Amino acid sequence: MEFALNEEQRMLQESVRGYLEASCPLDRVRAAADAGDTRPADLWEGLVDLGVHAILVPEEYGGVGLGHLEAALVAECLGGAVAPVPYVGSSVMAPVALALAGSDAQKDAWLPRIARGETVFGVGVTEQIGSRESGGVAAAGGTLTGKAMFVLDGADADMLLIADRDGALHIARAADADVKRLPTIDRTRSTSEVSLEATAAEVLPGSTGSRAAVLATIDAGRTMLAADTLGAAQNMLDQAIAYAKERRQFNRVIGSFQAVKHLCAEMAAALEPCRSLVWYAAHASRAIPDEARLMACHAKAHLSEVGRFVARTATEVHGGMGFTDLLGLHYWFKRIGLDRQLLGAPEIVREEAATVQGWV
Amino acid sequence: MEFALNEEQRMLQESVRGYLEASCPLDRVRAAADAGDTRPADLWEGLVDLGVHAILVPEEYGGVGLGHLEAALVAECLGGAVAPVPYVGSSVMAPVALALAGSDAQKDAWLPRIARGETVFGVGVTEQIGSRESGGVAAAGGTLTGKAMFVLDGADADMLLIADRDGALHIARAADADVKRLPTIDRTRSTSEVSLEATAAEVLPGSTGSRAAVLATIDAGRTMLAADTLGAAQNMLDQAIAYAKERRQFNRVIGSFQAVKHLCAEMAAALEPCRSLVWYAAHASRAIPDEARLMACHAKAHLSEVGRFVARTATEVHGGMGFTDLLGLHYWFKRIGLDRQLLGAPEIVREEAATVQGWV
Amino acid sequence: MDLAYSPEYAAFRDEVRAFLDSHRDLAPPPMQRGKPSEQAKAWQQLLIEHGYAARTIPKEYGGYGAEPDILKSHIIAEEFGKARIRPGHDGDNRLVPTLLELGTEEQKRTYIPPTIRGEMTWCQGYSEPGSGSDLASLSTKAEVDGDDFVINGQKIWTSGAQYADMIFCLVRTEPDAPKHQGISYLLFPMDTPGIEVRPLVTMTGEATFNETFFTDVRVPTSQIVGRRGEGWFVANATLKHERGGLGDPNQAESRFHQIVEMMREETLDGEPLLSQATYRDRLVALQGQMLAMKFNGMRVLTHNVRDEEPGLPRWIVKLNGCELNHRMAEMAIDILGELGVLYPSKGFGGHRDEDVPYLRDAGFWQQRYMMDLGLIIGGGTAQIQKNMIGERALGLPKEPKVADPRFGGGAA
Amino acid sequence: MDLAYSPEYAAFRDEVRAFLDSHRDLAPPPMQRGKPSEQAKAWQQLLIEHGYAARTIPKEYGGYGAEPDILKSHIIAEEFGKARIRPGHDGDNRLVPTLLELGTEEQKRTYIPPTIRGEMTWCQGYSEPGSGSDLASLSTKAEVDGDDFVINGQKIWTSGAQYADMIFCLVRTEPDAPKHQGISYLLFPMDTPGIEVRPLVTMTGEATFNETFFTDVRVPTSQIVGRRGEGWFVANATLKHERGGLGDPNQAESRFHQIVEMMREETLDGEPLLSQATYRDRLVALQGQMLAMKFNGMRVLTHNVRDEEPGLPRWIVKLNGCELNHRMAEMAIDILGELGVLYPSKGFGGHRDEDVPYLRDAGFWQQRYMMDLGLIIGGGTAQIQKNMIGERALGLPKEPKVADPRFGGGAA
Repeated sequence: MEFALNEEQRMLQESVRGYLEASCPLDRVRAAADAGDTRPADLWEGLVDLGVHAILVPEEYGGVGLGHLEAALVAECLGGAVAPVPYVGSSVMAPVALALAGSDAQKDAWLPRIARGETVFGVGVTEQIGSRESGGVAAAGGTLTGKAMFVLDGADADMLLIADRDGALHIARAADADVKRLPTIDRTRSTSEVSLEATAAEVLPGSTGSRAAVLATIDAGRTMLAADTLGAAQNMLDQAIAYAKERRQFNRVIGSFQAVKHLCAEMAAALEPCRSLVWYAAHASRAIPDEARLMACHAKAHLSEVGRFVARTATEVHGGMGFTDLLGLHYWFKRIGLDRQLLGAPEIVREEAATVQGWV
Repeated sequence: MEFALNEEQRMLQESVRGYLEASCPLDRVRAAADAGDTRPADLWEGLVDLGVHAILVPEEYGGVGLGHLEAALVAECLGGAVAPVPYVGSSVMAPVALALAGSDAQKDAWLPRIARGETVFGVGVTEQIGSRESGGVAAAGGTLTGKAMFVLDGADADMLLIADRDGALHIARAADADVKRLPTIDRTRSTSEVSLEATAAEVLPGSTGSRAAVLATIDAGRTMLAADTLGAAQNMLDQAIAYAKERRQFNRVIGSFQAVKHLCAEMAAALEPCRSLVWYAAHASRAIPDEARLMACHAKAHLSEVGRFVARTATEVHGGMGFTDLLGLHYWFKRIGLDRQLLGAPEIVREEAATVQGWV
Repeated sequence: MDLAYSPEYAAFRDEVRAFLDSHRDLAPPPMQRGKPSEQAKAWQQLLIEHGYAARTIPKEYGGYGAEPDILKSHIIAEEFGKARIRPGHDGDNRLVPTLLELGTEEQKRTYIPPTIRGEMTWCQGYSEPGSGSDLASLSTKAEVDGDDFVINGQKIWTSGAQYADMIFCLVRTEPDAPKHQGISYLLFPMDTPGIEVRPLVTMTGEATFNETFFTDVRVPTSQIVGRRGEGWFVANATLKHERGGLGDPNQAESRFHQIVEMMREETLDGEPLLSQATYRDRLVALQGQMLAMKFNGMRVLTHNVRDEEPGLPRWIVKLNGCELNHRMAEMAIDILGELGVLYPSKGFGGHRDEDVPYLRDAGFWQQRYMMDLGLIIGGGTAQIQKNMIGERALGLPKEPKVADPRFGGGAA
Repeated sequence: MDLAYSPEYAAFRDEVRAFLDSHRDLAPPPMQRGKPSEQAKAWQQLLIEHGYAARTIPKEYGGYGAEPDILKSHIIAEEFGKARIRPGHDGDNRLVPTLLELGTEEQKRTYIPPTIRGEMTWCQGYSEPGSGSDLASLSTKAEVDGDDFVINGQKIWTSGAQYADMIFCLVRTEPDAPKHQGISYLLFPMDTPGIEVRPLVTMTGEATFNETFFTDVRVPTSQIVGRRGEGWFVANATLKHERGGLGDPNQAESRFHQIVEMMREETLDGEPLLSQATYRDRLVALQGQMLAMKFNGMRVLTHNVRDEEPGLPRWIVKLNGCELNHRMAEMAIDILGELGVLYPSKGFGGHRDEDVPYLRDAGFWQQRYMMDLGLIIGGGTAQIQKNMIGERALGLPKEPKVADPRFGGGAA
C-alpha cells in the first residue's frame, strides 16, 4: 500500500519543473501571450528533450510507455508555470486515442512522431460532451463535414483528431481544414474552430461501434485539465502566501491578520486534497479501469470548483496588485478559468458522474 | 415612496415584542418545551389580548383587517422569542383561506372565533407541495379520507383545515380525526399527522375549481415561516454579538479577533437584506398580487438558506457554550431548522419560483 | 409601506421622462473616456439648466441651486438609467463637496464652476503602492521650500490622470506627526513639471487606471485645502455624504435579466439552458439574493429621504452588491460553457479588438467577472468592509493596534 | 502508487478477518456508555492476546508488545470497522502514551495494566468554562498543604466523568508563573471527597458530557506526572503521536453511501429523490469532496507508514472532515423534507425514547447535524484550526499577542 509518487515520478516532476523555472519565467509567458504564440519553438523543443511528449506513447512506438499519472505530473508543472505550449490535446488525448483505437499503420505513422514532438495533434471532441452553435461533424466515405468547436491545441496543430457525431475518431490534416483560432481569456493555449467540408479523413478503427475510445480520450483530457488547474492553483496559493509574508499594512505583515491568514488556510485546506484526487484519477485510468471514468469526472469537476475559489481568493490576498497586470497573477487566474470550461463545465461533468453510477 | 414600517406597525411590533420579553423569557420556553406544551394557556391568552389572532380577520368578522405585513411582524417577534404558541397555521393560513374562499356562513362561524382566539385551526396542505409516505386526502360526499402529514399547529387544534388532492380546502373537527403529534427537533410548535376515514368535512366553496385559494394560503404560510426565521436568526445574531463582546480568550474579548468579527459581519450582511425581502413579500401579498407568489417563494427559500447559515455561525461564535443546553441557543437553532423544512425545503420552493415565472 | 410615489414626485418623474424624450438626441454616448467632448459639455450645461446635474450646488458656483431632495435625485438617476442616457455629473463627487465644505471662497469660485461644466477635469491622488487598505500610511512627501511644497513620491489607481487638468492629492507634510496628523490635501495642475503618468493595465487587459509619479513637483503652499496636517480629515469630511456607489442593486437586477434572457436563448444539444434544473435552481437562488438587495436599497433610500442614518442596510451594500455581481458573472460564464471563455485581447501586447467569433455580449461577462473581483478588492477590500461592519455597525471592538515606528505618536 | 497490500500485509488482513469471523459472537455491542461490561472486558482481553488491542504497549505493562506498524494498525481498524465489530482500545489514547513517555516506573505499573484491561476508566480534566480555545489560561488551582494538593475549581466537557474511576487533570499550581509554566498534571480517583459531577446536556438532548466541580479536593503531591509547573508540556508531549481522530474519511464515505441509498429509496410524489437533478448535482459535488478526503487519508497513511511528517495533508483533516460530515447531514435533512426534522426528545425535560412515527435512521441525521457542528467547534474550533494551518503549515506569522495580567511573564 503506497499512495505516493515513486522516485522516478518525483524526478520527472522535478526535471520538468526545474526546466520550466529556468526557461519559462513569467516574462517568457508574457512575451508569448502578447505575441499570440502558443507553441514557441524553444519551449516546445526543450520539452521534447525532456521526453514529455513520449510519456503516453508505448515503448514499441518510440515512447517511454509511462502512465496517466506521469502525464498528470507534467500537466501540473505546465499549469504551475502557465507554460504556453500544446499539451492536453497533442500530447495526452491524441496518443491515448491512437494507442487505444488506432490501426497498426496509424500507430506506426503517428505515435513515434508524437513522441519526438514532430507532429502536433489538435483534438476536437467538444460535441461529444455538448454541442453549441451547431457544432458537430458527420463522417461519410472517408471524409468529414461539419464544424468542431474548441479543438484543443487546434491552432498549433499539424494534424487533427476529430470525433464525429457517433463518437468515432478520425485523423485529418490540419492543412485540409479551415482552422480558426478562438481567442479566450487564456492566451497561453490555443483552442480553435475547425470547419470541414468533405475533408479527407481516416477513421481510427478501434473507435467505431462503441464510444469507449472517445470516452477514454475525454477522461484523459479531463484528468489533465484537473492536473493543470492543480498546478496553477498551487502556484497562486504559493504566491499569495509569499505576498502575505512580505506585504505590510497597518505596520504588520498582512499574513499576521487573521482574515488574511484564514483565507490562505482555506485555500490550502481546499486545494491539498485535490492533489490526492488527481493522483488517484490518473492512477485509476489504467490500474482501476472500473473507476476510471468516474474519477476523471470527479477530478475535473472538483478541481474546477476549488480552482475557481483559489484563483479568486489568491487574487484577493494580493489586494489591488492582484488585479493589475504588474504581477501577472492573472495568467494563472485565466488558465484556471479556461480549464474549468473545456471538456465540460462542472454541472455537466457532475451529471455525467451521476450517469456513470447509474443515478440518472 | 416609502419602504418602511409605519408608526402603527412599529407599535404593533414593539407591543408584541415587549409582551414576549416580559412573559416568554427562555425559562418559560424551556418549561413549555420540556412539558411538550405548544399552547400554554397564559401565553395564548396574552397574545389574544394583544389582538394577534385578529390581524388577518376582516373587520366585519370581528378582526382588525390588517395585512400580511403586520402578521409577518408578529411572526418575526414569535420567532425571535421562540414562542411556544400556534400561529402560522392557526392565525395566518386559516383566516387567509377562510376569508378568501369560505362561504358567508363559514366566515361567520369561524373568523370571529379565530380573531378572539377561541378556535385554533390546524392546517394541512403539505401534500400540495409534495407527498411522502403516501400522504394525501380524497374528498367524497362531504367526507375526507386519507392522511395529511405535517399539519401545522395540528396537535393544538380544535378544527382542521385540510387540502384534498385537488387542492380544495375542507373544514373538519379535530375530534373527528385521528391527530397524532409528529415530534420534531423544534419543541415549541406542533406538527401532526392527521388520519381521516370518511370524516365529515365541509368544503370552502371558493377553493374548488382552481388552486388559487390553496396557493394563496401556502404563500401566506411561507412568508410567515420566513418571518419567523428572520426573527429567530436576528435573535441568534444578537446573542452572538453580545457574547463576542463579553467572552474573553487570549486576554481579549473574542469579538476583537478578526475571525470572530468577520463571522458576525457575514451574518449581519446576509441577514439584513432578508428583512427587506420579507417585508416586500408580505406587502406584495395584497398590494402587488402579480408578484405575491414569487415573492413568497423567494422569502421562504432565501430565508431558509440564510437562516441555516446564521444558526450555524452564531452557534460557532458561542464556541462550546453554543453547543450546550445551558444558554438555550439551540431553541432558536431548531426553530430555524423546522421553518426550513415545512411547506417546502429550498430546492422545492425555488423550482416553484421558476415555474411561476414560466421557466420550467 | 407605500411603494407608489406621491403626486409631486410622480409629476417630477413625468417631467424628467418628457425631458429625456425630447432631448435624447443631444445626449453623448453613454461611456466615454478622455476629456469631455464638446457635445458632452453642452449636454452637461443643458442638464444643469434643467436641474438634472449639479442640482444642489449653489447658483453662485455654477450649479442649479436646488434644495437637496433625495427622492428627486433618485428619480433623475433612475430615469436616466432606464433610458440608458448619459447622466450628468456634479463635477467630482469627492472634490466638489470637499471644496464646498472646507475650501476657501476663492477656491470655490476658482474650481467649482469649470469643474461642474466639465471644462476642468480632475484625478484623485490618494492610494499609493505601499498604502492600500492602510491609506493613512501614505508616504508621498511634500517639503516646504520657500512658498512652495516640493512633492516626491508615487500614487496609484489615478484613473483619468492621463487627461485630467488637475489633481487633488494627499501628501505627507509633517513626517514626525502621528500618521493621521501629518497629511495635507493639495490641488495642482497635472501639467506641473515633474509629473509622469504611466498607464496601469489590469487583469481585464484595459488600462483604465494609471500610476502617477512625482519628482520635485513644485506647488505653491496656497494650493492647500484646509490646514497643514489636516488633510486626512479634509479628505474624510465628505465621506458621510457619499451614497450609493459600489454595489448598486439596479445594476445587479439588469444583469440578472440578461442572464435569464441568455438562458432562454442559448442552447446545449439543442435544449435551452433554462430547461436544465440545476442551472435553474442556481438562477433562482441568485434572484432571491438580488431581490433582497433591491428591496434593501429601497429601504436605504427611504432612510435617506427621511434624513435618517440607514445604518446596517447601508453598510452592507458594497460587500453584498459586489459579491452578488461577481456571482452572477460566474453563473453567466458557467452556463455559456466553452463559449464563456471567449475574450478579445483588449490591448494585452498591443492587440486590440480582434475578431472573436461566437463572442457573447462583447466579452462582457468575463470582463465583469474580473472587474467585479477588482471592485471586491478595491474601495476597501471585502476584509476591510467586514471590519467596518463588525466595528461600526455591530459595535465589536477594534483589534489591538501595532505601533508604526515610521510615524510619531503611535498608530492611533 | 501501489494501492495493493504486500503479501505480508495481505496475510495479516486475512488473519484479522478470520479472527473476526470466528469470534464475532463474543464481541459486545458497538457502542456502550458507562463502565465496561464483563463481556467488554473479556473481549478486550481477547484482543490484547491476539495483538488487536494495546498492540504496541510493552508486555510488562500488560500490552501485546509488538513493534509499531502503522499499516497493521490501520488494517486492524479498517477490518473491525467494515465488520462493524467493536474494536479494542489502548486504555486512554492520551493518558497511556503520556504515562509511557513521562510517568514514573511506579505510575506505569500501577495505572497502565488495569487501564488497558478496562478495569480502570479515566476521564480527562483539561477544559474549563473560562478557557476554551485558550486552554492554557485554565484557572482550577491546586495549593500545597502538607503532602497534598488542595484543588478548587471547575472542569467542563469531562465525558465519562460520571462513571470514571480516575481523572487526569491539569491544574494551576504556580499562579505567579507565566501561564504555560504554572500548570501541573495530576492523577486522582474520582471518588476523592469534594468532587461533584453534573451532567451537561448538549443541543442534541443527550448528556454525554459533564461539568466536574472540585471543592477542597485533597490529592497527594506524589500523584503528579512530570514536574510541578510542567503540566502543559506533559499534556502536549504526546500530541505529536495522535493520528486520525476527528474528520475520519472512512466515516464520511459510509455516511455518503447511506445518503445515496436514501435517495434511491425515498420518494417525493412517488418519484425517487435520485431523479431530481438538483439534488443529484449536490450529491455528486459532495462525493467529489468526500473522495478527495478519502485519498488524502491514504496519502497521510503512507507518510505515517514511512515515518514521514505528513504536513499539510494531515493538518487539514479535522477542518475538512468535520465540515464535510456537517454538509452531508445538511443534505440528508434537506432531501428528507419535512421528514428530516423528526427527532426523538432524547431526554430534554425527562422525556426519552418517545415513539416518533416516520423517523428515519432513529434521528441519526439531525443528531449528526448537531454533533458535527459540535465537532467543528470542539477539539479546536474551525477558527483555531485555520490559525494552526496558517501558522504551522503555511508559515504565516502569529498575531501580535496581548499580555495577560493574570499571569506572570506575558502571554508567551
